[in-house]
Amino acid sequence: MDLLAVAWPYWHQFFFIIFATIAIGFGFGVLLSKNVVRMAFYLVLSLGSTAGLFFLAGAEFVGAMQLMIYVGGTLVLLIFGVMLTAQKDFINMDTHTQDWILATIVGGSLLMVLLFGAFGAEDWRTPQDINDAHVSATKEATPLGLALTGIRVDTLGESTDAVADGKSGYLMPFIIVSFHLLVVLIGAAYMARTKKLSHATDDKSSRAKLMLFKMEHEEEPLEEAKYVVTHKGKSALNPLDPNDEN
Amino acid sequence: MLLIGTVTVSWYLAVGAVLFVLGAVCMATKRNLLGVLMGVELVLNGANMNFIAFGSKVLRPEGSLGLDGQLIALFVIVLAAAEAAVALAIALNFYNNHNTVDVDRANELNG
Amino acid sequence: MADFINNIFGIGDSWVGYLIAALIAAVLILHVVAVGALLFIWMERKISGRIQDRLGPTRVGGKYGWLQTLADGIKLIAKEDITPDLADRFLFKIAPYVGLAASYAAFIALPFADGVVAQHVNTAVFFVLAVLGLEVFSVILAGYSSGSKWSLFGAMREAAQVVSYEVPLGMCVVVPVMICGTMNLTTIGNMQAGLFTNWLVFNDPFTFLTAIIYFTCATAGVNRAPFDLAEAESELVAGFHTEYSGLRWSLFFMAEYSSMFVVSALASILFFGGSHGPIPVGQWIGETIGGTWGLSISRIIGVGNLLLKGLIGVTVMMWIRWSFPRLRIDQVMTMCLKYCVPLAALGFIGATTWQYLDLPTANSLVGNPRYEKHEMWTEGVGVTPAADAGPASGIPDPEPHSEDKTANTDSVTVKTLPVSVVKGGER
Amino acid sequence: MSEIPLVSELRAKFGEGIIDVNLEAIDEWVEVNPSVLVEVCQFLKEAEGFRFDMCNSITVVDYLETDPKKAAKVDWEPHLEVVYHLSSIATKLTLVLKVKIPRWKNGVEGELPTVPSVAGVWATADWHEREAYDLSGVNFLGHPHLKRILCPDDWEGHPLRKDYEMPLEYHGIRGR
Amino acid sequence: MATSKIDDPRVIEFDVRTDEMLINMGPQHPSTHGVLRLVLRTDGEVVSDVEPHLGYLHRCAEKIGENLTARQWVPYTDRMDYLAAMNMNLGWSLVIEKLLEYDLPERGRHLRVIISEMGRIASHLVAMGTYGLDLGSFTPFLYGFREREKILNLFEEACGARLTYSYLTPGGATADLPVGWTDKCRQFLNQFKEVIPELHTLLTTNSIFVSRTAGIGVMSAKMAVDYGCTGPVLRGSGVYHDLRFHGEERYTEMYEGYVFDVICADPETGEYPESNYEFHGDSLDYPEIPRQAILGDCWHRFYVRMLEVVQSVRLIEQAIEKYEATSGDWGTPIKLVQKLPAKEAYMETEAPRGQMGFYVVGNGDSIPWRVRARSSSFCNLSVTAPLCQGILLADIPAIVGSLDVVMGEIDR
Repeated sequence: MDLLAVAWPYWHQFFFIIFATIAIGFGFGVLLSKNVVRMAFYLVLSLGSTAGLFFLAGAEFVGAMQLMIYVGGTLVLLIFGVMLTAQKDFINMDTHTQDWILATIVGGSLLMVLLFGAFGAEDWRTPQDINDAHVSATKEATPLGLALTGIRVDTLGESTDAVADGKSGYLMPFIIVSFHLLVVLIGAAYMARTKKLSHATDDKSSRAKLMLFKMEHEEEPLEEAKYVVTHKGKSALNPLDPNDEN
Repeated sequence: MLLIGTVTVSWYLAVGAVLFVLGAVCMATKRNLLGVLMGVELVLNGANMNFIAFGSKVLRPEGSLGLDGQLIALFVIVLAAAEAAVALAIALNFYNNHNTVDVDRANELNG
Repeated sequence: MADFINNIFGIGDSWVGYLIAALIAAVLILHVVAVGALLFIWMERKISGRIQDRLGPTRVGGKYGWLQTLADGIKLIAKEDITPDLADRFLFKIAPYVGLAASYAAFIALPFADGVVAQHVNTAVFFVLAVLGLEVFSVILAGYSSGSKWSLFGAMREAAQVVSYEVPLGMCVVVPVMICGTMNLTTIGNMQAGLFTNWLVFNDPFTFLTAIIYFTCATAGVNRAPFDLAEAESELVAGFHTEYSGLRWSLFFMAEYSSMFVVSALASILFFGGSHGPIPVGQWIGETIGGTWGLSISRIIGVGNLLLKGLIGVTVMMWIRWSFPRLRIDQVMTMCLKYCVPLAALGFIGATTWQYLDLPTANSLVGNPRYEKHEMWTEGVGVTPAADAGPASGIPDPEPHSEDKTANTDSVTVKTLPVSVVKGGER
Repeated sequence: MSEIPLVSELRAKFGEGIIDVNLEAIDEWVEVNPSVLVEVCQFLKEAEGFRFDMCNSITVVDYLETDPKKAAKVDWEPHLEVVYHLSSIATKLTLVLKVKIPRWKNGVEGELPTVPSVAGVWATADWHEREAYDLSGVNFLGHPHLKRILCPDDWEGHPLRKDYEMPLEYHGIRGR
Repeated sequence: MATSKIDDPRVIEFDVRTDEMLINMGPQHPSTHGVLRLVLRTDGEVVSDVEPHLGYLHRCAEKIGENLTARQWVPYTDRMDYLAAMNMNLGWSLVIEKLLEYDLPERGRHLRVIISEMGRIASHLVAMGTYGLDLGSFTPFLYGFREREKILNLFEEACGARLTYSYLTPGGATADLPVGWTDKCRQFLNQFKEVIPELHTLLTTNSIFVSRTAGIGVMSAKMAVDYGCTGPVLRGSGVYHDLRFHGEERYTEMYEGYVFDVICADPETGEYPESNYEFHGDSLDYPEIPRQAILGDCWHRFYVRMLEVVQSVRLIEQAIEKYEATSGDWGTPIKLVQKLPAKEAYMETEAPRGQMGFYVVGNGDSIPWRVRARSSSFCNLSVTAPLCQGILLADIPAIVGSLDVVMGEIDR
């Protein structure tokens, strides 16, 4: 019972409208909201519904990936938003009016152009009839993984010159991207590294306090800690000298 | 439910376009560094939407990009994550040095 | 099921059937979430009581106090819903629903048995993990919007913890995916049919290690003790839900308990045979009876199996919670980055090599083929279970290992090739 | 009583500082002049063979008979006694120091009498002195942060004084 | 020894410069043992400064003591350390007896040993349980309370009260132990000995517990003495000092002829005294000291308490025999209006939480001129501020709990 395959138009329209509305609406939320944390929250919802659109379009793997990675990324954004804007004056940073006007003009015109392009092409407007095989063929995750390792299973059936057309997998970009990620990892860790000296000498730093505190109190144990007393504790002013007894 | 006819690639492109523009405007207007980052994320999403739409066999079985669309979208997502990481690191340093995340104050070269 | 309903109504290929089917599925899952939460909270009380020489609830609803949670739920609904003045009202009010929605959505792709699943997602494993990851948002939003410093602490801890534990969790999940060559949970579960020796946890020592690490990381992911730093009641007063009360407060716990069940069920599907019991009783019954009835009966048994395994997982989590102190935040991080991640990587590499070298698994040691052919009994049945409906499922028809991939690239269809390429094992 | 080593040492070291030595009391005590109190305590803490390294408690006793009939009978003038109970972990000895001070600084009602603070000698004296200041109204000079510890910061008076009057109301709470 | 911990897990450095914030921990906080209020200055998770605020439970018991006779004030001592009320009674009784120069008959001394050591066990059980609670494990709490309930039952049989006993009074006790009480006490001890290893398994040797407490809040012996810490807190730092051995004559003679150890690690070797104590044939050997533990950290304080429980069991068993062997009077309580001589007396006893001192000044009247209670928790708590610098937020319950303070005793 593949909801996408059968009863196709109803469900597709239904979910498409829902997801598109959420995505665009919360996109506007991101744009208009001033509070960083709220912005991040709206962004998450917008991205999530975008992932829903991906699911609709049959790209399940990409949708799930979008959820996982973008959500993780925006999660970090959220945390930083909270962390860096602990002071209240940063949470609300309003924009100058002229910026608004300029951006609206430019953005509106850009939107016009893009929409015109989107609906311009005849081929894109006209719907095509699709069948079950088409739907589930794209929903296979394994060809993606194979393509990343350089094997294009979806073109195997076709004439072999399809392979000659350069559609022979994405092994090289995959490796490049992975190296890129590694570099980014190291670079980010380096940029956000600890400024040891400046902090250790900073009086407010707890490290400094701890060192200082330990320096004060790192002690040899009391030398007479196990001083064996033969007399019970008694007043030092007791006429008979305590030293007589031991 | 029947506002629009059968959903075609164009509608996906339209959503992508709107997201893209929203992100662009967000980048332009926000003064908060993190807000700018979020704008970038939106823009990348809008672009991704196009790839997915073109690559989707569900929407147009004939003449679709096939797997390539999804693959490129994957690369975009991964690179976006990387970009976010670097940008956050920059934001962090910027904050450490300037004690603010207002990009309008980022007018010096000595980070 | 939709066809079934349509047949009943005699409306051929109408969308009404799908609407009803979707609604039924949604309601069923909602029951798993809500009733499950009731059951788990009651279980938690009884288990903790027994661990601590107490009885736990005994009065409400008969001898075992099994209605105690319901009574508390009514009490919570009756309680006042307080919003602190300093709170960011919108986020504060919406946060609990985010968490509940996330853990509820995770059930969509979770197959309870072969074909008993709300929506087939071929990348179900990935989907479930991603959606569960959304749950952390509710905690962070709640902690931030409460306007209380303790809540903020809880949110920050939760964020750090979950973000870092996603890494080993993902690595552990990749291992069964790699062995089975698919991300479809139904398929992964079905590949472990037959004797319990066919379960992936017994596949090789590395999968065993991976299963343990998965469970640890899952416990941390749903922040249960000893990783419940977000609501460390002895340090942060109640962590992220300090300021919550009444129904919203209880929603957090519904989310927590249902996500506990999700990760446990995921563990049982990935490592512990999914809906297949240690002994394939359901299969035998299905084969003997045959037909649709056999299929449905075996499915029911399968659902029972999965629920039982999930319950066992949840029980283990409770057992751990009530016998250990809580870790410190830096120790949690150390455990994740210094132990879980390397061990998960080791398990992944080891399992890969094991598959590559075609070393014996527990199943082959007891004399069965390396992977039993498990869906034969559903073939010939009129209704094909959705698990292998069309090419969507990653399970190809069985073929001897001797035919290598290059030989029959032309003949082999798209669906079978990748699996045998990835697995390279005899099927 | 010169055969007691500690007393002889003390007398040798601070001649006039040691005002009185009472050996008949249950806990024999030494009365010290406030001016040399800190030096005496420092010496006692390091004195070889004694090493009073722990200050058990600091108590202020208010000697004031409010009842005039009894006041006629008592043999002492109204005054405060600050009692230091010292003991030694090392030698297991104990010692009682006493400092006698007037109830009010140069007789002015409300001006707290002053005693040098020994918080520098024993860290534990810090809180004990805060408590003594809070409850008995003795101003310990040189104390790092002398403020009320048990009573609220805006509390009036010092409860353990004999002439202390419970306030009629405190922030709307009825007192008497 | 604190030097070896300079690079310990507690030292965390920041990569983001965040602002410090002031947080109010208490007076209504799950893990501040009553109404203690700590004002924390934290930098993220790291606490850079702690300031305790007291007085939320202040009842001015000393002022009340200036208006009551010596025996009338006994119930007020109950309310000080309400978890070890018997030991509070004992301290007050002893100081009054010292003032009156009254000597207790032998039977009464053994009775007092039994009662006070039972109180010590009960108090340490609560300390153990609440410490587990502070570290997030709930089960030991109930295990400890289960045993404590049995002790309270015995106390109830002896004096009729379960929490505030007023049983030991100046001059002896309000009544002799009821018939058959000692047998029940023996029964309790026998089954309690089997529980002790359980408690060790639950907490002392639990690896998470060790990692939470070992090396945390290290207090050197000198610092402990300087801040006037007493009792298990002092001995946990390796200071060999226990008033039951080294106290005044009047107190130590209570324990004459008793065989028991002062639980205190040798500062040089870090070794604890051998468990030369046998029950059920085999000797009850103490659990291993974990590698991470440093002398004077939270784990050692906890460990000392756990071992002292065993010593108390030893003492009680001996005391029961002596008590049954000796016949005669257990001491006659002083009259309700007993005139106190115009002298002053100060006396310290080894209460479960440290040295509880009482100071009483008489003026020939039946009402003491001045009463002073030197609280052990008061001094133990004063070390919180220096100990809690530069630690993680989660360590504060660990440290405060290891000091095991009772606010009723601090605020008085």
